[in-house]
Amino acid sequence: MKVRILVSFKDSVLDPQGQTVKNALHTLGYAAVKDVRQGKVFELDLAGISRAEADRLVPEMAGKVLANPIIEKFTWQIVEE
Amino acid sequence: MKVRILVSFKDSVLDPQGQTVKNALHTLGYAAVKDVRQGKVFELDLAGISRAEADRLVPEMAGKVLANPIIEKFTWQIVEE
Amino acid sequence: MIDQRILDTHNLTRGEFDLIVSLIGREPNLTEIGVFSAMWSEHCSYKSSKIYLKGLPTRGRAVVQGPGENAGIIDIGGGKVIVFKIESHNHPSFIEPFQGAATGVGGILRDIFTMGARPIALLDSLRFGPLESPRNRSIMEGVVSGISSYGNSIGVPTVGGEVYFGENYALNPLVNVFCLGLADKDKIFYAKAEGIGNAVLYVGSKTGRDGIHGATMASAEFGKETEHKRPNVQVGDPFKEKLLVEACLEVMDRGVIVGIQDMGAAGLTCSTAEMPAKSGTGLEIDLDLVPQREEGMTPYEILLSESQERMLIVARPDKVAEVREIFSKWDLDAVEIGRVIEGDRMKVRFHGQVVVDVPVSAVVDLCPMYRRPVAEPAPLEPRNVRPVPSPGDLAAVFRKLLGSPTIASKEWVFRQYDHMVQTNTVLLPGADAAVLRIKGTTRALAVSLDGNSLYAQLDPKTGAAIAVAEACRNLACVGARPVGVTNCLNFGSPEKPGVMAQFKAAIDGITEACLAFEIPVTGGNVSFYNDTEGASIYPTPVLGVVGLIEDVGRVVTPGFKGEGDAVVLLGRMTPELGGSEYLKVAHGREDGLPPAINLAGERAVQETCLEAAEAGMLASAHDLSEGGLAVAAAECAFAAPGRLGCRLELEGGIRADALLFGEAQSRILVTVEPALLPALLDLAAKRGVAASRIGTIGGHRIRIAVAGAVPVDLPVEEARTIWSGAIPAYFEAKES
Amino acid sequence: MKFGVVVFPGSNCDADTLYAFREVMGQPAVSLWHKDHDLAGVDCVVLPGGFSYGDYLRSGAIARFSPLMRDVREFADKGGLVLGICNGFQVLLELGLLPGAMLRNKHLKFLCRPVTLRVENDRTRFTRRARKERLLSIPIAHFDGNYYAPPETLREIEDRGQVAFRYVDADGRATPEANVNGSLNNIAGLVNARGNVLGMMPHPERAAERLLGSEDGRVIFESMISTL
Ligand SMILES: Nc1ncnc2c1ncn2[C@@H]1O[C@H](COP(=O)(O)OP(=O)(O)O)[C@@H](O)[C@H]1O
Ligand SMILES: [Mg+2]
Repeated sequence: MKVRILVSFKDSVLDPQGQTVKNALHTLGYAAVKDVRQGKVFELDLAGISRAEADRLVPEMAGKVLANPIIEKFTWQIVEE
Repeated sequence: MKVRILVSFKDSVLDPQGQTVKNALHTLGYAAVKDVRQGKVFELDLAGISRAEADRLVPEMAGKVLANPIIEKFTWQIVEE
Repeated sequence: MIDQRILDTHNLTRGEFDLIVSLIGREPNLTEIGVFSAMWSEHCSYKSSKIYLKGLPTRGRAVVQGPGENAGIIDIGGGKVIVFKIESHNHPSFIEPFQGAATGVGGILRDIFTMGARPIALLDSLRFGPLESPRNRSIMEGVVSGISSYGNSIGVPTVGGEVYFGENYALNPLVNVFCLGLADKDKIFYAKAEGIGNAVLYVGSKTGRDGIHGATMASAEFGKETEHKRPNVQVGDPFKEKLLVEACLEVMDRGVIVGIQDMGAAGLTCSTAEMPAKSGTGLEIDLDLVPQREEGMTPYEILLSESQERMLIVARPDKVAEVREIFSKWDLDAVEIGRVIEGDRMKVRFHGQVVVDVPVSAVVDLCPMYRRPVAEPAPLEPRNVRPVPSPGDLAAVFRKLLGSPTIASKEWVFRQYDHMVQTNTVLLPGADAAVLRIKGTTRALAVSLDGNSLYAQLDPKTGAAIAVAEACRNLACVGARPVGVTNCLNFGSPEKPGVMAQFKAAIDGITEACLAFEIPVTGGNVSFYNDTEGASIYPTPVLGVVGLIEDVGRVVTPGFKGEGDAVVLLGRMTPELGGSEYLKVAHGREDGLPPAINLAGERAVQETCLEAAEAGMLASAHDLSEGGLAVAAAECAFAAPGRLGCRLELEGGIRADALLFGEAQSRILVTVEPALLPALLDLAAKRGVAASRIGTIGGHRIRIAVAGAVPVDLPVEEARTIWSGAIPAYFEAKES
Repeated sequence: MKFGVVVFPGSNCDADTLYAFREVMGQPAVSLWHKDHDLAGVDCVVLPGGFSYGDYLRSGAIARFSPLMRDVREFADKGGLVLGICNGFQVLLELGLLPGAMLRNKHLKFLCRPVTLRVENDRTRFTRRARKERLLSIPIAHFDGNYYAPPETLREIEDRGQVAFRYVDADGRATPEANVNGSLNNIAGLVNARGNVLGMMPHPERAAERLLGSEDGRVIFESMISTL
């Protein structure tokens, strides 16, 4: 099973990287870009576990290791059964 | 319109960050994790452009700026009209 | 209505509230309560410590600016001044180690460049819980990478520091960061808001809801409920700060501004109140004009936000365009948010309404100062009351000490720091003090940070005095004369009489030592409330001393230089073992009394070393500290080219463990070519300093004989492997 | 020979590099602002180390769009001498003036330390004053110095002798242990096919004075000066 976890700063937290990317895109003339938030994506290959186990394990791993709950939030989905 | 662009290493490129995350997860007992790839995610707020323009602009920005085609690949999707 | 609950959440007492009411002549609104709460917090007002800090010696011929400004300033001649300061970022670094430490670096840098100085060096003093615990490891890893990410990016070298480990820091790590800047004497800037009608400009990052109540948080004890304070963590943006450094130094260099102040603790509130307070003026700002990152922010939030990388500037109206132009060159906006007004008022508008209207002096200067209850100083243990059993295998103890994280090589840490950028670093981390040449001159600056909290726990006054003495001794070892001191006093809650007793004693110790060395204290920082779940950290005074070297060609390094050189010990051997790393590592004890210090004797030893260094006599010099003579000798061998070892022979008369590992103060291990030995011994004799040849450089082993036996005899390479591998081993084990 | 050191927002070795050329090597040198379109008549363009744009997207990724980079590309296309140090090397890779890309250091930590380099090709305009196989001690300070190129590109680079320096041990062997950041083939520095553009991760400007520990970086500057 393949799962994808997206980790990004909470909305209220400053995202200097996203801001810098936005400014760069503006300089290049992409005026339509109003905001950019940058985050991390993790793709995990999981083996030998059930859907139900994934439902329990993935958020646990994400909250403990992949994201820093103090400043980050995460979402996840199964991309391949 | 909100679009999400995922940038990750090409399969041929070694991903030491992903490896480190995998090791960390193993140390914590998450044995089901067979592989981890780490990448970046960009969420762009676009204003004042049509779907067709987005279809043209987003891959252009991603290919030119957000990803380095020598080592990275990208996918993108519209997450909010 | 302001009720008790509001006062509690703002850490204000009923008495303080009543005082506010009488100062402003009415009941304050919530925003005003926020303003007072932040400015009257321990962190900003020093209300518990000020009466004691006043006793520190702050005068000196070269002092341009003593305590009270963003940083201290010392005149070093030639039209140049140095600007330096140390700051703590302990609480934020516990909550989020990476960002907490990173923003700590950002904060101290702003204190330096806001005065017109270009930051030229950073040093960091760190305390963590033992590395056996994964949590402590991850705090250390986060803190070190946070410091590295910010300092490296902004291009200020991190050239030294110290790292200690102790159980008492597990839930309250300490992150103290020191910064040194260099400026032209005629281009110093202050936080002034002079000139009625002058414009007030906001520059840097937009304001978000970050770290609201950071100042009050740093002034409160940690409990379980700290969790809810977490969303306020600030994220550092070193790139933005790099732009700010360049733009601010440019406007100052061109002389187009009147005054400037960074927004640190208590954010916009602090700068809006402090700038006019210094100039006897008032300030009026309109919050609608403040650049904001989030929507719907209240005046309370805008005023108290601790978003990073922001500055407040006062400029003449006819210069505003020029200021704007310079900032825009660096892709920064300078936004006019208000002006300097007549009278002692801080006036804040929001959506057309006046939301704060209070006397500047009340906010800045009239916070009540406390003489908190001070316990009788804890009775000191009598010297050596509990006998220390002989450890038997001294060779094994030696290995154990080399591998103790507090003594082991800190290369794992400083390799992550760019310590060379700006191309001034003459002595890299690893020497007794960092040395930076001053381009365009033959002179150099040296800096050392020191503090042994176990000593301070056992005897706060002696421990603090030793911290000053050791920092100066480190400078003497590289050939630098101390010119100024800054200090970071990390203590538990001032509301505990026992803590106040420690604090008072530590100040006494620092005062005595600074008087003995004739060096002024130019500033510092007090970090109270380092308590978690009721337990206080050991009192941890960290001293930062800056010194001057007239001839950079005469810098002395710790590494042994030549086969056959004579090894000389300056200073006396004593049987003291209390508070030593040896006692802790070999016997599991943290007791006894720290080594005694005789300040006049200490100074004589340092003067001897300095004179010999300035005469070009010394091949190497290294002070004795944790781990004593055996560890010091080993460190000199590690720093030597080609793994050069030594053969030392010590007379008996004192127990062998004390000879090898005791931490008696006022000792320096130097080496000289044999022909220069008589001259060196003469020099020492003239100052009444004990000096004796204890051995010779040679071979590739560290060999120490004591009264005929040879308790230490280890190949340099083997010893080095233990010493350099100890800290990495904790982290690699985790990675595999 | 007149040198021009480009200043990007976030560059932090620009002043050091100017100092090395002017005060240490005694050459005329000016700084070039990234927003300008003016190379000020220099004979050599230097892209210095630092963290242009904070290295936020990827090292060098945003700086390469600076207006001045068009002029630098033209200058290089005409055979002008271009040196990229550390972040400057990363910018050259992003610009495509040199092949390949940089990944994070293999241990995922910033690394600041002296390294030993072996001169691989002494016929370039940057190394002609050195001898092939000569060992140089020059410091590195970077997070993203792990050189990568696709296999066919790597083969070409090697076949054409484009590798200028490799990370080696004290005995001059290009071992895995000496490969501090994990670069393919221990590559520390690279020239383009034409030989007028050099990118290197180590900082020669930090190794130009005995006082700072090493003078080995000077041979690179001396080589460049000798070509004009
Ligand atoms: N946190 C740190 N950051 C940078 N350098 C450090 C750090 N900790 C220790 N060092 C360096 O390691 C060396 C040894 O430190 P330490 O054992 O505390 O020295 P000493 O006992 O002589 O004061 C010093 O040169 C110091 O600058
Ligand atoms: Mg020391």
